[in-house]
Amino acid sequence: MKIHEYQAKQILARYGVPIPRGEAVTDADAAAEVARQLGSPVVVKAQVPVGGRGKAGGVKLARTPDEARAVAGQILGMSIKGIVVRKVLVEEAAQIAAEYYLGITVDRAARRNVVMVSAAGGMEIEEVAATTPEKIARVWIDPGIGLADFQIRQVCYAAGLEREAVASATRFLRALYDAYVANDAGLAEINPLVLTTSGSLIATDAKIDIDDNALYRHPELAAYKEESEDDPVEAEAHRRGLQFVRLEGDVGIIGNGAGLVMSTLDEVKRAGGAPANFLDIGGGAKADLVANALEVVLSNERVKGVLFNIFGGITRCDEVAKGILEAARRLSIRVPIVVRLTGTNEQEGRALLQGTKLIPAETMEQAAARIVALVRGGAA
Amino acid sequence: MKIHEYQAKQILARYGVPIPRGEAVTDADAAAEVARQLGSPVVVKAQVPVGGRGKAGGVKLARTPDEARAVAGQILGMSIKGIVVRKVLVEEAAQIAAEYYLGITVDRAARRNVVMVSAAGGMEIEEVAATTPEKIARVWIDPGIGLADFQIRQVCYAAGLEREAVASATRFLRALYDAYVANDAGLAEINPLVLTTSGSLIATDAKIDIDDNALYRHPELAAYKEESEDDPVEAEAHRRGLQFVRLEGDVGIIGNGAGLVMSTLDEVKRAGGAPANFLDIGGGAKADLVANALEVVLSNERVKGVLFNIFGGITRCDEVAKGILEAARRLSIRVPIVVRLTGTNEQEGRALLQGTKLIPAETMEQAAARIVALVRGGAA
Amino acid sequence: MSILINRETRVLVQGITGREGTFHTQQMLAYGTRVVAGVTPGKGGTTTLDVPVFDTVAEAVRQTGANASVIFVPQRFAPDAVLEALDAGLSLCVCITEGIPIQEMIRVVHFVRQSQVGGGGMRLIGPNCPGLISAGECKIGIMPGNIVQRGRVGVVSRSGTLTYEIVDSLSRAGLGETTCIGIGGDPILGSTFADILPLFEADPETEAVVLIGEIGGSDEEAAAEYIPRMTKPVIGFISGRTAPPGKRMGHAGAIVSGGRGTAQAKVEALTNAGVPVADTTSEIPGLVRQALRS
Amino acid sequence: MSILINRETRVLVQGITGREGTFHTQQMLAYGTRVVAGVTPGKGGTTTLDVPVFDTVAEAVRQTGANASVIFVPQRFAPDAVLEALDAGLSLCVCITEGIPIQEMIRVVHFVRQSQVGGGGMRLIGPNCPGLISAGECKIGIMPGNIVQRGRVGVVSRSGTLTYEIVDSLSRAGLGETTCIGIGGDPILGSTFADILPLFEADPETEAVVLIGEIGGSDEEAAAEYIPRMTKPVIGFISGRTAPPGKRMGHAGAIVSGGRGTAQAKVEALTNAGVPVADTTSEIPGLVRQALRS
Repeated sequence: MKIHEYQAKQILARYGVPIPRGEAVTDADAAAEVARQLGSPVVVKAQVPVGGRGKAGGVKLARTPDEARAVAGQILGMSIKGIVVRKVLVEEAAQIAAEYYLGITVDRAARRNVVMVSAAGGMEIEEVAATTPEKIARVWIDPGIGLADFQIRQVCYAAGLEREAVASATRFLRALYDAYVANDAGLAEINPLVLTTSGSLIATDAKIDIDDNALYRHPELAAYKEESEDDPVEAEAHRRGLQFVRLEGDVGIIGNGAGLVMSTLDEVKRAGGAPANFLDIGGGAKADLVANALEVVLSNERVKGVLFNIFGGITRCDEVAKGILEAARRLSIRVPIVVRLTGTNEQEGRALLQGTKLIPAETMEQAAARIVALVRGGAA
Repeated sequence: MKIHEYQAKQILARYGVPIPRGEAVTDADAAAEVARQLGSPVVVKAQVPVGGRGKAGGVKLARTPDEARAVAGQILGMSIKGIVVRKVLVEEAAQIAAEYYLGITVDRAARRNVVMVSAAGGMEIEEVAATTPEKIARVWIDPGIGLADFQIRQVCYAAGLEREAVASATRFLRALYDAYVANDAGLAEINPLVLTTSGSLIATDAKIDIDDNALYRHPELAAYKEESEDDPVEAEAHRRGLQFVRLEGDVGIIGNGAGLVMSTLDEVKRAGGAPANFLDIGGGAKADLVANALEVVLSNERVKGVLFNIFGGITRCDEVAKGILEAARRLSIRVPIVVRLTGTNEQEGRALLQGTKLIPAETMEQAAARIVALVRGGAA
Repeated sequence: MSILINRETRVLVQGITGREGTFHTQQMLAYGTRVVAGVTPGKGGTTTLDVPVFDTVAEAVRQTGANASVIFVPQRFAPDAVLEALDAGLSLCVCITEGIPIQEMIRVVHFVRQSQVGGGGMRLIGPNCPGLISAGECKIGIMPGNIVQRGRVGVVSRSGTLTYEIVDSLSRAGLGETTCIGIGGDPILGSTFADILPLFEADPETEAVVLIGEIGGSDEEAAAEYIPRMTKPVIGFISGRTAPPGKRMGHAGAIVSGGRGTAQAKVEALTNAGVPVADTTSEIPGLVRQALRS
Repeated sequence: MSILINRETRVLVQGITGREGTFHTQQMLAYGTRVVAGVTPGKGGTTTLDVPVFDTVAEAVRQTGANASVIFVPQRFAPDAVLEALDAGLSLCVCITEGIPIQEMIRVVHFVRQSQVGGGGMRLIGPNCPGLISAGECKIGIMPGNIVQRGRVGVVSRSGTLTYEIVDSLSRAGLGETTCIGIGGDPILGSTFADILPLFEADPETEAVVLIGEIGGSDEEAAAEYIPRMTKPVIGFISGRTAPPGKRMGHAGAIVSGGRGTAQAKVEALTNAGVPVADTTSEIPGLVRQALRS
């Protein structure tokens, strides 16, 4: 789960990370009021859980409350990578002497959490990683020991931070790690960590991703989750227990198992089609869930055809067939649906679909070719 | 550091361990008032950080507030193993169906914490350990993993607790472990853990020892420490940074290094004497500390003679000599003092003592023989 | 022959009395698997499908000599279940449970792999995996047994149903399998491709290996470093070739992955290691046959 | 010969700029120890007693090839200092610091010993110990160097000054020492008697070993199990024979110790293992001489 910058900062502040004074607001007047209260130049920042908002014009400096009102007015309502900005964070602007990078995430290959520090923080950190990786110091955390103090010192010295900044950077990193662990984050990042002209350190941007699988033990983060769902269709799918990702094409795809669905996407693309979504109904789905899945896919108006690809293991093909028929009863379906059922109870499943408008297919390849032809042809 | 039962219960309650309702009081009327508020039969228990108080008459049942006043009056002021009872805990009496034992401590040989559970709890648990050790189930805690849930189940099932008690016993044990770890305990024990006739579990006695070396990171426990020091001489010695244990004899003993002091005790005993204390001035002691040490030892009126045994390494013999002379100036010393100085700066040290009433000795054995003869003889 | 499990494997089911646990125990028994014990705390002393149930894994092992376990307990109890299997001295644990927090698995996998230092210890398959089948001998997990035919090919996969699809096609093509393993779809796994390939390399009956990867992580790239040392042919497939790069992972993710993890990078790594990579699943049996001929 | 340290040992001082660290670095240098580096975070780039100081142990090792460290940092930083030494790949770490919480040492010693699984790793001496001296070659820690004379006896002890007392008497008796080690007085130690005795057994120059124990714990009892397998004589001494049983430790302590830990139990265990146990320190040189004659 991605959360907004201001939410990440709320979490970090609880663990003792110094953040700029400020507030997130939803309208321009409130932005001006925050700027007035702060009594200093402010930065107004679009709250969207995607990168590149700076380049998209979503981050602006304002010297006065009036300027703050004006830039907040520009940013609120703008669309960044397809996401409409509904909130801006208005906060005190920092006097920057140096920008550092602090990050903690999972290194899958090492099977450990990795801590990264660089003296070359700021927007170009990925560029730094690609061209001069030695400028990013790393330490890997032993899962039994946890992050040891000496490792924090090691990585801060190795990153070449200004010597006078090391002591407070180590406190920052400890707080960041505590926040990372306590909130089951998969990523916690401060970029930039600003060394101000007065010699103190402050987190002017922050990013935390929470492990969805761990949300059950963080009920206090549920409110963040709500706000992080920007796509109403995705939100609805997740509520119904479906793995769903919206894509750009027009062929709706439903299958059981992530790998199988991804392969189905690949086949549709090979056949010249463009998938409209990824939807995995998981293992052992009952008719009801299948019907829900079809309903979600069809709620996307771009969809011109749907492909079901089911390999029955725990999932029974007859349950899937029943689900499709149930959905067909509930909705008026005006697009072609190709159904490939194989595995557990495939005979029963196919029998149920006989005599309906649903189009059977034998293999994944045939099914993909068929739905693409139908969508291209424009008719079932 | 040993703390009182009621203090241990305060700690445990913070970690979710159910304890009987009650309060610690310092006079009989207050005891009656607590009993009245509880409105049920109560147990009145002497708060002394030593075992065997039950047999000593320090634990009594009272059915009414008047009875509570009466027994509290008997218990307050009584002496248990040399410690005067200043507080009693008055708490609701439990209806006992079964008594269990839960304990966590350090197993030095295994270099791990060990969790112990027995269905044969109560006062005779050490008897059980000696005669039927298989009745005490144990699991050792991997320092990297911590106490795993399965281990709690394992030890509870292995101990043969009533099946219906296992689920809540596991919660008890988790809470006990959390309290143990979070407070740097060396021992945390619930004995008995009472299964009441109504089927619930409650900790009717509790014991926690805190690692003195870890007190620096538990400032909230400082108040407990004050109350745990029953011997004013020991308390004074500890305040002055001296390792001190009061013993029963009349030969005061001061040395540097625990092993050397223990050996000096052994030698005095072999020579027919009886040590009055163990006092280790540690490494590198300055004159001031040495003077303090002598002062503390002499504050014990039983002391009829003092033996200094110093092997100079970091500790310099001349510093020790200066300290003894300083103390001699401050106090009027009326008992013989035998001084054995060897190692770093021994010449300088011995020179300083020449011409004083202090009695030099060459070896530890000679020093021990000399002081014992002097104390026995009754004169220097 | 086969790898990891065979006719002699004595299987214990952790969470045997749950809905999933009972259903799949039935399926495993029907396949001929020797399910010798179940564990559900508080249900010790009962039986499920005539299998004796114990309160703890340690007790079950003591009483039945179980040496492998399969875990069907819910998300929040699964990490502890793996540690319990480890503590009880089992040599194999298959964790079917999905949705375990990644930080839990980092810890658990660390301790499991620590047990393997210097040989011995426990091997963990999963979590979030379908389990494994040694054709005609033993099935642990949830793979449908009917698609597996005794044969010459070892299959190792990060997917579930996609594996069934491919195994089915191998069986229909008359190639058949030795052992089919789903190592799981999570970011942190007990066993990786690089852990399983040497077992197939050492198995006399396995003549070729099909490796089914997908986007994300770098397990396929790590496997590609080992494959050139193998004497047996490996045929690859990577799903997710057309998946969009996904929403942004933050800088840290990009720094750590350093360009690995895309389908393209994986196909390239495998191709450089001499592995024929199929474009579609239907090509796989043909590529296997071809590799076996040469 | 000697054990653990010799002329070649390259010593790093953790906490070199502190009062104790600087004082004992001077003493070690005076003894001829090759102190090649010091570490104090924030003081990297400076020197102390002409020894270069680094911010981290890893950097110090990289620059100077140090292979052993001695720790003089305060109580609350010492556990981390040991882990830093471990991480930097040192083969020996001597922790002088006293007063470390026992729960910290349980963790630290666990990880240190884990590094030794399968050979290699780091050996920890201490904490709360005086360190060690290989006579005439190298001194690490705070033992007074002047009492040690090159000779035939290995000394291993849980005490500090009591060790000096005994070493001094061995030197005066003309027996002399190979290596003298104080393993420390804390309940949880990096190395125990049973860890050190095999090193003396393997050292060609050591002809006898003096083991100086004290009440508490069961390290002496554990040593007594190993000693019968040694070819060299061991002479024992136990201090605290007349110590009172101490204030009550609670039931748990009594259950765990199970009667071990008293001076009587230790003397008995050693005696049963064929070890002559001295009644007073002054008897020790005689017993050693006797053992060497027979």
